[in-house]
Amino acid sequence: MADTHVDEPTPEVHAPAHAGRHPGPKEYIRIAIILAAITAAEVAIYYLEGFKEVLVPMLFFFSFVKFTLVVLWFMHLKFDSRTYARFFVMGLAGAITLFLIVLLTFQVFSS
Amino acid sequence: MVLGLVALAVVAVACAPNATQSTLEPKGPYAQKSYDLFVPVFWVAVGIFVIVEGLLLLFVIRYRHRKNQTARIPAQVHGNTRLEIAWTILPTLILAGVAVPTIATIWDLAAKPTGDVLEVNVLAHQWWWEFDYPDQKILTANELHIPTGRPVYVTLCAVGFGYGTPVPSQGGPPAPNACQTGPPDGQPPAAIGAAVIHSFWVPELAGTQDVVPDLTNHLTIQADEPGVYEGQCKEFCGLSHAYMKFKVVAHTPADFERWVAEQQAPASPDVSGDAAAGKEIFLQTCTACHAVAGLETANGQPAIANGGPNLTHLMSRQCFRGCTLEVNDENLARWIADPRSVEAGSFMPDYGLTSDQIDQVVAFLNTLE
Amino acid sequence: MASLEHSVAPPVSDHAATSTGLPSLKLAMWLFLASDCLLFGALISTYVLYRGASTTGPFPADVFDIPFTSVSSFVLLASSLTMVLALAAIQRGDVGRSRVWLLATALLGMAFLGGQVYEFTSFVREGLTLKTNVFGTSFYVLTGFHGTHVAVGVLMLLTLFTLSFAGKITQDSAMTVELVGLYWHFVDIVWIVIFTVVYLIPTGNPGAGG
Amino acid sequence: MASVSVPAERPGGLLRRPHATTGWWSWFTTVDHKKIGILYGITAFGFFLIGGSEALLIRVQLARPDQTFLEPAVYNELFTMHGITMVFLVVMPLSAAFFNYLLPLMIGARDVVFPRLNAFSYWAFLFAGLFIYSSWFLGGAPNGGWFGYAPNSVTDPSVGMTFYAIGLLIAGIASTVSAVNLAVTVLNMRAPGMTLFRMPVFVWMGLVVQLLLAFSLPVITIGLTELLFDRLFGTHFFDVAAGGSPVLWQHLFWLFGHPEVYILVLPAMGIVSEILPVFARKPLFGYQFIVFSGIAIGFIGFGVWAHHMFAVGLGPVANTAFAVSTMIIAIPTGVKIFNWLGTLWNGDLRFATPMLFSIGFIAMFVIGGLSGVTHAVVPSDYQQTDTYYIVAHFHYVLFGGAIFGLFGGIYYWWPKVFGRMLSETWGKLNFWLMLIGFNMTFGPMHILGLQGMPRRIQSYPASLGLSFWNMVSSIGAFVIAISVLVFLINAISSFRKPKQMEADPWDARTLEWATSSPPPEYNFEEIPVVHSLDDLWHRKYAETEGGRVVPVAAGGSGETPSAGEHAGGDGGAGHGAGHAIHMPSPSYFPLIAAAGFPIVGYGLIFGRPAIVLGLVITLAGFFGWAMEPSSE
Repeated sequence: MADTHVDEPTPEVHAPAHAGRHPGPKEYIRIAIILAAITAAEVAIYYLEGFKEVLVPMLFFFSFVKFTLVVLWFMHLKFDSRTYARFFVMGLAGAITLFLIVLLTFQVFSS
Repeated sequence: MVLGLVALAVVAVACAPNATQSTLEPKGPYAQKSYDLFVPVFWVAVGIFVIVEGLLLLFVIRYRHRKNQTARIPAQVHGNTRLEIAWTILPTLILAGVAVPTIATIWDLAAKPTGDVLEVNVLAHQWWWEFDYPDQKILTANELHIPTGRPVYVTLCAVGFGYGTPVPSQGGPPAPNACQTGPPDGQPPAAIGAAVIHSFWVPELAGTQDVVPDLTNHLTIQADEPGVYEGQCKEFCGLSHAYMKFKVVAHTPADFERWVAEQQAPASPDVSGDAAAGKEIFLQTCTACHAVAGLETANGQPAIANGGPNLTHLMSRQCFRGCTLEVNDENLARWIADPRSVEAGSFMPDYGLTSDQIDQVVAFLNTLE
Repeated sequence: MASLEHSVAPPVSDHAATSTGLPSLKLAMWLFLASDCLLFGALISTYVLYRGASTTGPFPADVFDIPFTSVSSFVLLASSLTMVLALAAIQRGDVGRSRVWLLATALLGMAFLGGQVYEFTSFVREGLTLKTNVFGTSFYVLTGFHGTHVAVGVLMLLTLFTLSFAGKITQDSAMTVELVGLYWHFVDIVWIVIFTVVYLIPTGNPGAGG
Repeated sequence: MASVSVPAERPGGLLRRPHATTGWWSWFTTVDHKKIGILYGITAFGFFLIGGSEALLIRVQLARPDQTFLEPAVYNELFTMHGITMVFLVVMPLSAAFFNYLLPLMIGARDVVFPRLNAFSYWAFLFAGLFIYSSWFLGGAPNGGWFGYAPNSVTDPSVGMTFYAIGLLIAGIASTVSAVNLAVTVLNMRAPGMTLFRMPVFVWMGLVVQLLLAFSLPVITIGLTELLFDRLFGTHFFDVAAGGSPVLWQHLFWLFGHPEVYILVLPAMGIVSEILPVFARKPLFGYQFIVFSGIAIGFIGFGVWAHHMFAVGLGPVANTAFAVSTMIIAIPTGVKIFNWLGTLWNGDLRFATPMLFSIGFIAMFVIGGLSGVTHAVVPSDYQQTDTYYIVAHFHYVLFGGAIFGLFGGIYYWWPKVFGRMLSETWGKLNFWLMLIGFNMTFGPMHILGLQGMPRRIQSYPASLGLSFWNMVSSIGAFVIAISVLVFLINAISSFRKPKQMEADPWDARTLEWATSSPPPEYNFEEIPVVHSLDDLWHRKYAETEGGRVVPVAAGGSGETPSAGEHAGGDGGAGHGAGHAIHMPSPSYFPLIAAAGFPIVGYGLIFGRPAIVLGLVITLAGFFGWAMEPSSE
């Protein structure tokens, strides 16, 4: 488990609570515009005939990008201590792995 | 002391005189495969047990603080990396040795047997077993008859109360190898009733296989010698789970053919005396759930099994009520008089028959040979 | 209900040093969100298992109104933006602007919830209820759980908004806003997954898995 | 840190703030981790007596074949409640009792990080237990097994399984909150110098268990919610006719259920890892390896759940994969056992009662572990699954393992908690009776299972030939009961002795023994500064150049350097003899907030108004809580 690698500052030297840079409003707005654009694209390829073959992988890709942007920028994981990220990734990766295995045993993806 | 207990246990298992449902006495090749894995793994476990508990005992005795001994502070040893590596790798090797035959046997047991195979559909009800022989067109309950020396490939289906098992003579059985998990076309979901999970287990013939409502499971059993083998539902299935047993009766191939012929015959329509009166009562009440091949209701309709066991050859069976009661007049009368006092939560209704009527029904049942 | 407990964490500013150097409340919030991943993981996989397993209609394709839900998705994404803007404002000490953005976030959240209520009622009118089939069962419970999370978030946002008038939200309490923000964005990312998995990815034939 | 904040005189709000930290009423408002730990312990022990009585009734029924002492309906309720009680209301909260009491002391903290949240967890747990038990009087107890397999748990007409689902949901909220609280406590509240690898193994196991809880409970929360919706609102999650899947329930249950096994047994492993070195007078052998194997067990523990489902029909691929993962988890478990043996090797072993229980733990756990490996041999498991062989196996793990370890812990820390020793005479009697009774009860179950006795059967016919060992097992159960009685006598009579216990009666190694017995409300007058693993030991003993260990002259280098001398001290609380330490004030609100949950639960079963009432109470509790400063 990743928590064993929690950064261990010597007790005398405490890292400040808000290490790192927080992006400003302009950057937030830029991210939001990207998110909106991706969402528009998602809906668009849903309706466009030409994307039938690659629809599902593309939707997953877009979803993944949106997810990552929100987590890294709006939730500041890109700028905050890695410890938070380790916790979150533990939960997220755990959830994805475990439930993919569960669904595999039901052969959900074979049809 | 612990060692003594385990030694005692081993001895006791070895000479258990009268366990009739034991996993330790395989009577067919499929049970033998499980047993052949269990025994070596058991002895490996015993070996590790003896080493570990032996070391524990040795240290406890050797390094105990003696009464008159002066206080001693032992060397402060923090560990030993080489030892750590050794006791990580050694168990890994042992387990790898166990894993190989385990995996081979998993796949072996999962394969469908080929060649001359008898197929039987097993329908698990709360709380009794129904056995449907699609090729022989036989429907029976609580006793699974099989020929010796021939693999029997069972298809396991869990069904709920109200599930009408088609009688072979009228439209055929459910297709083999697939359980009917949804309602028949055009019928409401309630038509298959509320099935629960059971588990089909004849320890002397094979390991268990769960009977799950949304799955069609299979299991192969085989008996080498003629005899009666005890079976029981192993997965908790509600109020009377403890009373959901069955018997597997293994015949020589010739005897099995004879049994098949007997079971295929319809019941004799001609009865007289008490039995005739009992037949009338049976047609008015019991046929709501129970079928008897060859018997027609007043309006000329055949009696269809609709939740209860097919009784066509009841008298050829040794037991009923999940094979926990012997088939005899006294038990049948008690059962008909008040099913729920005999079986907690029974789905069989009490029709409030008088004791004379019950005797007549029992007389009729006695004609179903 | 499981989402309520974090809202009760005392809004103390976490100036005292900790062993990891990280504020305890924020660490707790991230651990809680990690735990919540498995909650939604279980719900979403239930939905994936059941989306095509119904024995009777209506099926997903019969009821989904993608343009409408897309608008809902935009609304929720926009609320994430207003949330970070509220946080940025309070970190600068601009209580007034932060208050406005908090209110905007809450209103967008309520708009999303309103959309969900509208969606649910129109689905019910089309014959899809919680009891109709396994699609209805798993769809309502998944989106309902998410909606409950949104509702709890709106409650927290409105509480912050109200407290700001009592002078209780200052630059020192930026941590409180940040925590609510983390929760809010989490609800947003869950919706990003739901929008894709539940609404956009087409279902196979009714009755066939997947 | 929430536990130390600026004192401010405030007028009371809706309710006047409670101030008393003594007297019976203070137990209802306390936020002190030590009092909450004691509350957890007493409550769990109460449930232990109830769950044990249920087991005795079961054993009476099974003592002889064809008995009718208990009818099936009651029998099913009893074995279900026995399982739920022992897992959720005994071993989990008893472990929580130790974690609550000891984690802050062992890491040199004054309290957990969120003291009121801690109180809330306790009350929610207590109400969950009382809620489930109230079902006996309100229409019937849960009767579908602790595993509650659908669809039987859905279709059963009695109200019991609804109580099960709601009660466990409430207990789940309590445990999730507590898990986050304690995990953050361990990560963030450590005394200066207490790096992760200077933490006692018990603290490590505490951290691993909290993470296991945090990641496994949400899964069962969804499972229980789906079960509850099927029962109450007519949904079709587990309804086969509508396309639902009972197997999904099994996945959701065991995805939680297997990590749960480690949630139950890792605390005991931690306790044993503390006790062995003290009574062997040498450090734990292979500290890092024990820690890493504990983490590995926790991690792999998430990947083995389907070994509970080998007979379900998942297919040979799944069965192969889970057989292998199950075998792998035996490796770190073995590493722990060998390291404990290494700790005993060349020690100066003193067999006080805690040590006896710890050695008993190792001896019994080895048996449970080995029988566990036989389950991984899938074809062999086809025979053993759902038989008494399994019952034997998990009792060797959870009773021979967890309960033995926890009893060891009770004897070991009793003087710390209550300032009085438990009697060694009674203690040894307690141990030997329990060891004998335990092996008499559960040893024969291996044989019974192999001879074909399925689990959860209310009766068995004499013709199966199972009568002899069942009788032995039933007699053994009463021997265990006597041993528990001996413990009760021991516990009660200890309170008749005067309270005069030195801080460190066992010559121990960890920080909780550095403060008085019982510890003051603020734990440490001055926050200790930690220089090594087993810090207390190193304050008492030094190693000469020849490698000989000699006691440090009394009061020598054993003076506690205070954190106040360091920049990163505990908010200026380091100086002075307690009077300058601000502890969090007691509060009503955790109790009030938790009290709403069971009322909502009753509302779901008996009528809507109670739902509203419960929600209002809970929300009011949270609101008052949020408005209340943590200390004043």
